[in-house]
Formats: sequence, structure tokens, C-alpha cells
Amino acid sequence: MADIVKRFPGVVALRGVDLEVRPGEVHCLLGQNGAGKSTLIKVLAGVHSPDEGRISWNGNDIQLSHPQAAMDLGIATIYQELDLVEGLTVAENIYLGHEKTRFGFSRRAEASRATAALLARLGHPEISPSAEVGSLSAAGQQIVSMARALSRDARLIVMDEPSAVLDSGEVQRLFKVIRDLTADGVAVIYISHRLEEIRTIGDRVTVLKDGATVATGLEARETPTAEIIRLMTGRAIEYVFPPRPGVPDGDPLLSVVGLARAGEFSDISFDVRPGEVLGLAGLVGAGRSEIVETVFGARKADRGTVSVAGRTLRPGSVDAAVRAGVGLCPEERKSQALLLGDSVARNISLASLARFGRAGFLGSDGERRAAEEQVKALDVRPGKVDAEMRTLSGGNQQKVVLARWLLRDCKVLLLDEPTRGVDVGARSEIYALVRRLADSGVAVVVVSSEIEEVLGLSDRVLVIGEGSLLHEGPSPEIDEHGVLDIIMRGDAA
Amino acid sequence: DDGTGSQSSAPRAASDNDAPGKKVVIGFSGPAADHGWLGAINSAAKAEAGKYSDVEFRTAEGTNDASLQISQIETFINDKVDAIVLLPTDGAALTEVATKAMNAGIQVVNVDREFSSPFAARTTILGDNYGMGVSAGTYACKLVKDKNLSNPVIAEIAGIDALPLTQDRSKGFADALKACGQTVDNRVAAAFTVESGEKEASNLLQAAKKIDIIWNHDDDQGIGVMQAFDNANRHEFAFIGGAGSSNAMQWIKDGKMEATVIYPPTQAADGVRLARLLVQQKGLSDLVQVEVPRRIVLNAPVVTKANVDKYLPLGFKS
Amino acid sequence: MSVDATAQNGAPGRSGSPVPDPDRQQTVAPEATHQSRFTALLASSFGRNLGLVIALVLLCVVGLATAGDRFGTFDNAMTILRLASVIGVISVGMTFVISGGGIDLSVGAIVALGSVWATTVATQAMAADVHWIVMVFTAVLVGAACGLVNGVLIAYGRIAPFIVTLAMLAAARGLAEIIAKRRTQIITDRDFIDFFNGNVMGVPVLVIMFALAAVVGWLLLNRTTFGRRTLAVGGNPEAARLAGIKVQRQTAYLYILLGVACGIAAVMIMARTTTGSSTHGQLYELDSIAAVVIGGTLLSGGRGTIVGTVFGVLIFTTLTNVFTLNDLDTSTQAVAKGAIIIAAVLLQQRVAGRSHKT
Amino acid sequence: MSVDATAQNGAPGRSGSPVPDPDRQQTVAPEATHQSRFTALLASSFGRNLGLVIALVLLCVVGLATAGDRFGTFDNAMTILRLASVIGVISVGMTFVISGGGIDLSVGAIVALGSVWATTVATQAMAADVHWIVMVFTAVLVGAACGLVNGVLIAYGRIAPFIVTLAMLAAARGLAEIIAKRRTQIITDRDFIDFFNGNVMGVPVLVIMFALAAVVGWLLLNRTTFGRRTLAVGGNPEAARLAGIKVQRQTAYLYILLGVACGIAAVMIMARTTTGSSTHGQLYELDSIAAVVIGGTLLSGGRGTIVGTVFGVLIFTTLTNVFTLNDLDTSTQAVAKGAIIIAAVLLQQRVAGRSHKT
Ligand SMILES: Nc1ncnc2c1ncn2[C@@H]1O[C@H](COP(=O)(O)OP(=O)(O)OP(=O)(O)O)[C@@H](O)[C@H]1O
Ligand SMILES: Nc1ncnc2c1ncn2[C@@H]1O[C@H](COP(=O)(O)OP(=O)(O)OP(=O)(O)O)[C@@H](O)[C@H]1O
Ligand SMILES: [Mg+2]
Ligand SMILES: [Mg+2]
Repeated sequence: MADIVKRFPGVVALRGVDLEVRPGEVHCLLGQNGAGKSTLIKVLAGVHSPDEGRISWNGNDIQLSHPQAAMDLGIATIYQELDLVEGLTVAENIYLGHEKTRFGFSRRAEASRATAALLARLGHPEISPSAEVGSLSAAGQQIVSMARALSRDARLIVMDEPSAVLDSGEVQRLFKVIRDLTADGVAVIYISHRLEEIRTIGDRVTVLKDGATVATGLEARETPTAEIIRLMTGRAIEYVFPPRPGVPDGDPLLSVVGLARAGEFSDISFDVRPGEVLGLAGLVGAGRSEIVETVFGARKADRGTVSVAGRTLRPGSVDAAVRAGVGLCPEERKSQALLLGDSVARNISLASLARFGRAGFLGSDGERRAAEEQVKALDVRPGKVDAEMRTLSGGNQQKVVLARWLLRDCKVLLLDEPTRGVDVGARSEIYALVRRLADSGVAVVVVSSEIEEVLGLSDRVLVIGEGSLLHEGPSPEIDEHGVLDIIMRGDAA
Repeated sequence: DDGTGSQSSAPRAASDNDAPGKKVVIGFSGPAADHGWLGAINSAAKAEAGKYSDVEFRTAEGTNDASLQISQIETFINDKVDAIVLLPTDGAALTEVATKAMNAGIQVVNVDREFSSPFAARTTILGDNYGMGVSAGTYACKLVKDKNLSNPVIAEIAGIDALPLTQDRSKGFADALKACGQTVDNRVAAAFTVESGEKEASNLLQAAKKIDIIWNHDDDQGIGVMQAFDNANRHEFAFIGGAGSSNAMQWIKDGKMEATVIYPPTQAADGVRLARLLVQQKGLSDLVQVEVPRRIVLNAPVVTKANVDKYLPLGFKS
Repeated sequence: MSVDATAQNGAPGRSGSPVPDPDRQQTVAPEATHQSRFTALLASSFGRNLGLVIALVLLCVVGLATAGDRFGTFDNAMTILRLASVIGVISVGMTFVISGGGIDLSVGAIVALGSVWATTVATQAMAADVHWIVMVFTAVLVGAACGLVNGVLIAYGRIAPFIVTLAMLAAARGLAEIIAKRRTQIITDRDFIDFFNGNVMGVPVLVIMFALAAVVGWLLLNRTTFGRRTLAVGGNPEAARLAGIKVQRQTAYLYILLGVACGIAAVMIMARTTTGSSTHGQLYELDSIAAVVIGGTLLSGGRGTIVGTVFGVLIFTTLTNVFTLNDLDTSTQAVAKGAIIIAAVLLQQRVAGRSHKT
Repeated sequence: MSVDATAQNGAPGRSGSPVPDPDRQQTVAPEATHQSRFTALLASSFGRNLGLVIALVLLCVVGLATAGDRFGTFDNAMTILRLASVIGVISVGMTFVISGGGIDLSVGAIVALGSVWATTVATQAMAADVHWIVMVFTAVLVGAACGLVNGVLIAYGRIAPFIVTLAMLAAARGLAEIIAKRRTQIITDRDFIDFFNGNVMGVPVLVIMFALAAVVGWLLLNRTTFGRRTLAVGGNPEAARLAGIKVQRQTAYLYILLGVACGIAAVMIMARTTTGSSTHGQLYELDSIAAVVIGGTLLSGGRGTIVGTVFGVLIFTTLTNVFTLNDLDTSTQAVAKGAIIIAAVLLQQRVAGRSHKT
């Protein structure tokens, strides 16, 4: 691909990008949120037609007018935003668009068998080909997305942040699959914000910044991290966790006692004091999201109580939680958090509407100004609070969700995968932000599949395995191996 | 091409009423022409207006929404037409605006469905829905007596039940039956369409294993009703129709139908003529009166095999 | 309280058939014989539509209790089925359009136009020696053409289906009136009437046509690529496009399919009433959409069930029949109908959706 | 060819008004004074609805050209507005329900029930000395109660709005017929009629009521937390819920609001026709939904425009007026209406959506 230019109304997403991928290599694409990575691969996948530039394939110039054209050439894509049809089964999703048929009739048994084989190859034989995709967790859906790309007889597989929802074990399995692919001469374009992954799996690196290629063909294992970060952000960023000043003594702000939901988790108890960051570590599917959602009242607890500052919250009432000063950044921003058709400002103010209203009337200025402040503080790009939400890149969307609760001045903040899809620069900003919030007396609960992140960020960590609490202790006293050990042993420590 | 206008070919007393006079602008508004009888009403009115070189005829979109019809009358008032021939979706609902038209000096001719105030129209031509029911009921009573039925099953297939006119017809029917000690045993309501007639009649036939007399309010839906009889192969009853379509008359001739009660589709056409006379300040030539009467109630005669030939030319095509 | 309260609720009917297809789960036990697969299949659609089945059975029980001698006869059953057949064929087609994320308000008008056009061809251009099949072709072609216009405007003109088909509703009925000159056109071809109004082994041809439409529809929706793609387009058009599906073309196909169904329905109603008329098919849009949605197809697209649609049609038709047998007056019927619709849906939700409550 | 053909489009056509809000873009120039902001606001809704404005203007031009002397009068304008007022008030309410992701098919039936109930109260229970305001209250209360039933069944019973309101359509009309005994009830209270049918400075009271409803509706939707919540619930109910909005309660409110609008419309139609009747309000559901959707409110929820709705209503009513003035026959009118609807929407899309094309 050369000199690719792509304009959206009001935004030039790509202003001259070059990318060259060789057969059998893992080519990593790096760049900050909004740099244009997803847009570039969508051009490659035939989703967007470029305004300028050439795409050549095996030396021939090609036109990709429709996703099918790209797939016909052997380009398969795993999109960043999981684009699966929830009402269809796993097998149906995987073979959507290239169904296994005989005389127009689907051969369901065969599709089912092939699906089972693909899922086994990805290390997930437990996902049933006949399960409805809507009923799978985000991680499960990511696996299905990958299986779908593998089901195509592809020469080039593009993976847009496939690891964002995966835990470390899953990522290792993914890498094994990638190695098998490249051994067969299949090229892979790999996008991720986790630099250590690039080191492990990548061969060469292309760096995008503000829609333009700033470096290409870098050796993935050789190039120093600082150099890559400098190329991406134009500045040097210390990719470290902020220091933990220690938690001031005090009564617990949030306290959860004996919380349980049938089939999801049981007997979960913990306290969080003001100024404390509590981490929930565990593997994907451990039930951490369910726990925080239940604490928030989005799911109704079967048993147990949640209280904030000593007052017990009505179970199953989001409203009660919000009024008590609890905020939740949910796991799936697209379906659970965002009004995609609305402006950034309105998305930010959604939980604090009452604050901008006088007798129910909104003065649009206060709202806009507050939103602008947040956008500036979190460096959301583009910085226009009037931009339509759906046009923001994934990482920037995540920041907007954070901004929503920052604006509300929560006493308790529940963050489910707060850095999913967020670039290194923004990531350290979010870490610093979480710490600042804690220092100002907020009780924070962080869920993340990156164990390193949970440990680095929190004062205290809970390890969750299969819906039960396995371990509780100060974060500095345990490391990633320790956590994994606890989970593997599976018994309560 | 339509049999509807043929009434005008009947001989009449010599007069200069048909001679071209002062130019007359007539606005016409009626319900949605969604079935044969109303279609016939509209085309007959239009055809009648076309016969006069001194009439400028304006029609408004047929509608079943009283509010929309009111606005059409308002438009006519704004236009300062000379006369309005109005077949209201609902007489009471259009009374106010008709009164307004009268006050604006426009001659309003009320057709078929009567206004609730005598000041809303200069002249009213009524098809007499109640009378139609009475005619049908009286004829049914006659059948009961003639055939000497001891405990007859009498069924009724009404038109759109929510319309006051349907209520009038049903009440007339019931009142007439009461006179000979009978009641309606099974009643369904269709929607004046062929299809609804077939549907309701099919169900009705299942509801009663044996029926002696059926009165169907409307010969348009009658085509469907007749087909339902054919489909179920049930013809044991005397079938009485309503409105008087040419189909129905043909059935009577063929012996497939016992009788039908005429409900003249020429009312609006008559209304147009009267409106013209009113504006030109002429009287009805067959009357000694020099002015058009305030109220004309049309007869609802029963057509049977005996007299069908006389009425056949009046039958409208559904 | 369910987490997806209103999320799924947008159309809360999403809980309409959230029961996983047990047939699919059958694959877990690959040793299952074909025999048991079939039984499982039956059991599956039975289970998913249990609420509807119960509603229909209850209705029949009421029918038997209140008008036993007249309700429980073969004749009456055939009457119900014959009445269900026309709207049934349309509802099968409508299931596709709605599953595909669309809606069609013009079905009744298309039926009217098809019938009128066909009878006009029959009476005008045709000499007596032209076969009635020409009439059938005309009706189906007119239906397909209207569907094509709808489909193209919706898929390629990108106008909301509601608007396009509302416009078609006005235009097709107006055109039908113009063609028919607002006269009911009576079909004189006895062969045509005898063929479609006849019986095959006691079962009316119309009912057989409905059954065929349902079977073909079921196969098409559940067992073919076309059906998969329909659900994908309805469930998540963006994902469908990314999977290489020609979303616009697929959308257009759906409206053409429904247009053809309307053409067939026009033929059926011509046979039933022996007429072509611009008044045919009134309120079919509401009736068929209601049957489809009661059946459990998601109004927002992405999930569709032909079996549910058939039940939906049968429930409505049986309801009218039971009302008439009991000589209920129309106003009371309307009130009862409203209450029964809600009761049936609540029943279906509670029975079939129980497993889905969080 | 647009790249996100179907992306933005949901289902092709799901896109009602993909036009970005120019009002928002105004902030690019933060130095804008309040004065210019106001002009910008005007310009903005003008721009967003440019296609609709052009359609309406074209219609007026046609009206003037074909029936100039009669079309272009104050009286005629008031006639159009008076006709628009009843359906207009309902459409404003409908804008809320549709923006909130719902639909209501029962509006016409609720109008009928409200009018009949009010007139029955007036004729039966009331002695002559009770003020007509009782009639008004009755109609509004009946409307609100029906809306409450709809809202509760939809929000808390989680039944699809289409089904609930279809059932309400049947039930309310049936009940209206039972109460009125299918008779038109005539209002004899001259004070009532004179008040609502009167003029204030030459402008009919009904038109003023419509204007008030539009202004209140606009403020509520665009300038209050209620409106914001409505759009959030319609756009993404799950996100709204997790942001602490009481989605179910908000949904119920929307139907109650529309019910109240129907009650007011019932009063208006009672004044207009001086009657209460179970036949009032026929097809209002289609008319009002059509006006709302033509106006640019997304049928899938999340975006709504009162100004667009008002234009939608005016376009439809002006169309009828121009047709009547030109003495077009009904069938031709229907065909023309279909074509004009499509043309207007295409125009709106092309004019206003140009900036959004990729
Ligand atoms: N459909 C669209 N309309 C308008 N602007 C768009 C659209 N899609 C993307 N953009 C803009 O294009 C730029 C690049 O976005 P893109 O999604 O490619 O970023 P990215 O590099 O993938 O970021 P991330 O790491 O957060 O996923 C962003 O500024 C984004 O706002
Ligand atoms: N809607 C659903 N229906 C059925 N099972 C579900 C559903 N949502 C989640 N699950 C299951 O519940 C379990 C926990 O889910 P989830 O993946 O949210 O846990 P988690 O610990 O939060 O993982 P993550 O790391 O992805 O946040 C998993 O076994 C998942 O498959
Ligand atoms: Mg991206
Ligand atoms: Mg999770």
C-alpha cells in the first residue's frame, strides 16, 4: 500500500500511508489512538475506498470495491469492534458470507464440524458451534472473530487489537496460532497497544502518527521501546505505574458482603477505603465483570449486600448506586456505554445531566464547557466535543466513557478493563488519573485482564477464579506468577 | 358506460330547468370511494355535473376522516363556491362547518347522512337507512309467513359496524322483525368490501348449521358473501341483499337471490341537480312549489323476481 | 431483574424465542440417529413456541366449550384454515422482510393491484382461449415488480422502509382504483375458480398453498444461505457487510420475495372471492405484521421464525371464528382481542423466555 | 459510492437524518456572540431541514401556480393550519415515543375513546351548570390513562411496543364504540365550541394550540434533561441504564406524554367536529408516524426533531389542500402522493445529507 489517503467529513484520517507486508511475516502496526490504524486496515479490507493511493497485491495493482473483493484475494480481517451477528450461532457467524452449502442448502453438520475444529485449534473446544454468539462473553466473541478469519483460506490476516480482551494465557495461544500461520507463509498484520506483545510475536514494525507513516520496516525485536514510543507520540513517555503513596486509614467507603449470583459467582466480600485502589485479577470468564456489574446494581444480587459509606444499597438498582456516588465504566463500551449517534459532549454529560439542569432545563453552555474540560484533560482526539461518537477511534471512545464518570465526581469508581484498546501514552495518563482520583479520596475498583496492570495500579488485589474469591492481599506482595499459580491451584488461599 | 345516470333519461314535465343559466360552481365532498356504492355515488355526481354546461364541478379527495372533510369544506368556503353537495362521513361531525358555509351564503345540499341541525343545509336528500332495514325486515317477515317457518334462524351481515348508518339499518331490521315476533339470531359485521364479505359469511355459516333468512346490508360485500355460500355449498336460505347493485339484480333474475333493498346511488347526482337549481333559483319542475323542497327522503323499495326488470337499469356496477 | 430490560426491549420481543435451538445442540451427541434428530426438531420448535401452542390450544378449548358442536368440525377447521391461507402466505413473506430488519406496509395495496391487474388482463386483452395461467402470472409479476420498486428504493435509495412502503401503499391502491375504475371485476373463468377453490383429498387447494408456502419459507429461512444472510442483514448489517454479504442486494431480494408472496395471495383472494378489486387486502399490513411479531420474530430484525408466524396467523383467525360462533358483537370482539393479544404474548414470554431471565 | 453505505445506514434506510447538527459545529467559533448564536440556531434548523423546506416551498409554488388566487390567501393558509393542528399535536407527542425507540399505533383509537368518554360525561353525568373544562379534563385523563397502560406494558411488561399498541388500538376503539353505543355524540355546550373554534387576533385557537405544543415539545426535547434522557434511551437503552437513567420509567413517561397529546387532540377534534365519536382519529397512527419519519426522526430511536415533524405535518396537509384546489380525483391523488413522498425524502436526503456522503 502506498500513499493511501482517506478523508472523512471534517477529518483526514489517513494522509499518505505506506505499508508493505511480506509473505510469512508478522507485521506490527503501531500508533496512538486515532492514528489511523483501523482506518488503514479497513481500506485494505475493502470497507473504505481510499481517496488516493495505490494498493498492490503480489505486484499487481488492485481495486478493492467491496469486502468480498478483499476476501476473494485472500485478505481476512479481525476487526477491532467485534462485528458479529448476535442472533446467529457461532458456526453461522464463522461461515457467514461463505457458507458451506449443497444446492443452496446449508450443510449444517459440516459447518459445525469445521467450526469445532477451528475452535479447538484456537484452544477453545468448550465453545459450542451451536451457541448463540450474543450469549458469549467478549473474549468468547473475540475467539469467534479469530476463528472466522482462520476459516477463510487467507494469505494475509489482519488482526486489529485481537488481544485487547484476552488474558495472558489466551494471548499465548493466539501467538501459537500466529506462528503456525506464518510457518505456512501466511502474512499477518498485527495491531496492539501492548508493546511487549510486539516484541514477542512481531517481525517488523510500521508506526503511524496522525494518519501518516513515520517509520516502516523497523525490526520488532531490535528497536528500543523508547524509540518506538517516541515515534508514536513524538515525546518520551515513562511507561510506568505511578507511585503508591499508601492508603490513609479510615472506614471502608465501599463494602461488599457475601455477594452471590447463581451460576456466576458466590460469596464475594471485600472493602474499599477512600483513597484505595482495589484490583480484581483473574482470567477471562472468571466472573469479574459480573461482580462489578452486580456491585453497581446492573445485575441483581441473589444474596449479599453492597453498602457505600455505611448505607446499604437497594439491590438491582443502578439508580441507587449512582445516587450513592458509584460509577461504572463497563466492559463493552460500544453496547454498554456509548450513544454512538450522539456527540462526544452528550456522551460525557449523560450521567450528570441533573447537574446541568435548572428545573429540568439544560443550559447548553455549562454542559459543553464541562465536556471540553474533560476532553482536554484526557486528550481525547479529535478534541471536538461535537464530533459524532461513532467516528472516534476505539481508544478515544474509552476515554470518553471515563470522562463521563470523572465529570460526575464519583465517590466509588468501578473500572472494568479501563485501558482496553488504549495506547501507551493515554494508558499512562489513565494510570496517573486513577491514582490522582484515589489520592483525592475516591475508592477505585479496577478489573483488568492484564495482570501486570492490576498489580501495578492497585494497592490491594483480589484474585478471582471461576466466580470465587481465591486470594486477597496487598499488590506489592505478589507478582504475575503468583497470581497465575493461585488461579491454577484454584483453591481459596 | 355506467348505468347510474340512466335515471335522467326518464321523461319529465316540460320545463326550462335544463336550459343553461347562470354559471354555478359546485363543490362536492364525500367519503372515501372505497367500495362500489360510494364509487357509484361519486361517478354519478360527476357524470350529472358534466351534463350541464353551466356547472363547474369541484371534487375533494374522498375521505373517512371527519377532520379532513371539514377542511375540504373550509376550502370550498374560502373558494366562495356557490353550492356544496356534501355526503358527510358523519352527519353530526360536519354540521358545524356546513352551518358556517350556509352562513357564508353557500347553498349546502346534504346527502345521505343527515346533519344534526336544520340550519346546516338548505336541502337534505336522504337514502333512509332505517327505512332500508325496515324494508328488509318486513320482507323477511313476509317470507316467514309465506313459507310458514315455525322457528326460523335469521342472520344479518352488517356493514362497517362503527358507522351510524349501519346502526340505523340494523335497528330498522330488528324493529321490523319484532313486528312479526322474530329476532336476529346471528349477526356479523363486514367492511363493505368483497373480501370482508366472504370472510364474515364463511364464519357465519359455521356459526349456524341451518339458516332460513340472511340479510346482507350491502351488495358490494354481497359478491363475497355469495362466494362464501358457493364455497361452503350452502344455499338453503333466502338471501336478501341491500343497495341494489346490478349483480344483485342479475342474481335475482337468476334465482340465486331472493330480493334486495334499493339504496339509491344517485343521491349525490340528485344533490348536484338540486344545488344547481338552488343557485339559479329554480324550483323542481314536477312540483307546483316554486322552490326546491327542504327535505327529500328517497324510497327504499324491495326488488324481487317480480319487479326486477323495472329496477335493473338502476342497478350500479359494484 | 433482567439486565437487558429495555436494551433487548427496544423490541422486548427479543425474548420471543431466546431458547437455543435444541436441534443444534444435538450436534453435541453426534451418535444421535436421524430418527431422534427429527423428533428433537419437532420438540424444539414445539418448545420454542410453547406459549403460542398453549394460547392456540386454550383458544380451541374455549371454542369447544362455548360452541362445541359447531367449532369442532372438519368443516369449521377447513373454514379457519381457508381464511388463514391468504394472510398466511403474506405473513410468511413478511417474516423474511422483518427478520431482515425491514417492514412493509404496502402488502394489502399490492394484493389489490395484483388482483385488479390480473382480472383486467383477463377481461380485456385476453380472448377466451388464453389459459388462466396468464392471470396468475400477471398477479405474481405485478407483485414482484412492486416488491422490486420497494426493494430498490429502500436498499439503494436508502429511504426508510416505513416511508417507501407507505408511499407504495398509497400509489398501488390508487393505481388499482384507476385500472379497475373502482369497479369490482368479476372473474368468469370457471377453470381458474374451480382449480383454486377445489379440494385435494378433502383439503382446500388454498390451504395446501399456505402449507407449501410455510414449508418453503421454513426451509429458505432455516436451511439455506439465503436465510442465514437474511438474519445477518437484519441482525447486524454492518457485520454482514464486513463478512462480504451484499447487504443492499439481499435487502432488495427480501422485498421482491414478499412482493411475489403478495402476488400469490392476490391469486388466492381472486379465487376465494371470484373477483379482482381495489378494495382487496385492506389492513393486511397490520394483520400480517401482527401475526409475524406475535409469532416471535424480532421487529428490529435478526431473528425470525416461520413456525411462530404460522401460529400467529392461526391464533388471529381462530379468534375471529370463535367470536363469530359465539355471536359476539364487534366492539366486544375488539376489546377482547386486545386483551387476548397481550395475554398471549405474556404467556409466550413467560413460558418460553423463562430460561432467559437474569 | 459511499463507503459506509450500510454502516451508517443500519439497515439501508434506517438512516432518517444522518445530518450532523450544525448547531454543534457552531462551537468551532467560540467567539460567536449570543446574538449570532441565535441566528446560527435558526440557520441550523433551517439547514438541517433544508430538504423539507424546499419540498414545502415547491409544494406552495405548485399551489400558487395552479390555483394561485385561491391558494395564496390568508384564509386558505389558516384552513391548512387548522387541519394540520390535530394531527400535529399527536405527531409532536409521537416524536418523543419514536425518538425513545418506541412506536404507538393506538393514537387514533385513543383520540376516539377520549372524545367519546368526554362527551358521554358531558351528556350524562353533567348538569348544565358544570363547566366544559370537565370535558377537557376527561379527555386528557383518558388519554393519559391509555398511555399509562401502554407504557407500563411496554416498559415493565417488556412486550414489543408494536404489539401493545396494536392491542390498545383494538381495545380502545372497541371500548369507544361500547361507550358511545356506536352513536355520534353531539356537543351542545356552545361555550366549549366557541372557545376552541374561536380566533385570537385572527389566528384560530386550534392553530395556537398546535404552535404551543410544538414549542413546548421542542423545548422539552432539546433543552431539558427529559429530552436528553429520551434520546439516550432510544439510542442505547443499555448505556442509558448503566449511566443511571431509569430506562423503564422514562419509557413509560413517553407513552403517557403521547397519551396526553392524544387527549388534547381529542379535545381539538371535538371542537372541530362538535362531536365525540368512536370513528374519530382513523388512520392517525399512519399519518402521524409518517409525518415524524418524513421529518427526519429516526424510526430506530436516538434522534428526533420537532421542527422536522412540524414540516412533515405541513407537507402532508398542504399536499391535500393543493390536490383539493386542483380538483384531482382521489385515485390520481393517491398515486401522486406516493410519488411525492418519495421525492420529498430523496430531496431531503440529497440536500441535507450531502455533507455526510463519503
Ligand atoms: N467513519 C468515520 N467518520 C469520520 N471520522 C472517522 C471515521 N472513522 C474514523 N475516523 C477518524 O479517523 C481517525 C483514525 O481512526 P482509527 O479508528 O483508524 O484510529 P486507530 O489508529 O485505529 O485508533 P485506536 O488505537 O484507538 O483504535 C480518527 O481521528 C477517527 O476519529
Ligand atoms: N450473556 C451471557 N450468557 C451466558 N453466559 C454468559 C453471558 N455473559 C457472560 N457469560 C459467562 O459468564 C462467565 C463470566 O463472564 P465474563 O467473561 O464477563 O467474566 P470476566 O471475568 O469479567 O471476564 P473478562 O476478563 O472478559 O472481563 C463466562 O463463563 C461467560 O461465558
Ligand atoms: Mg483502531
Ligand atoms: Mg469482563
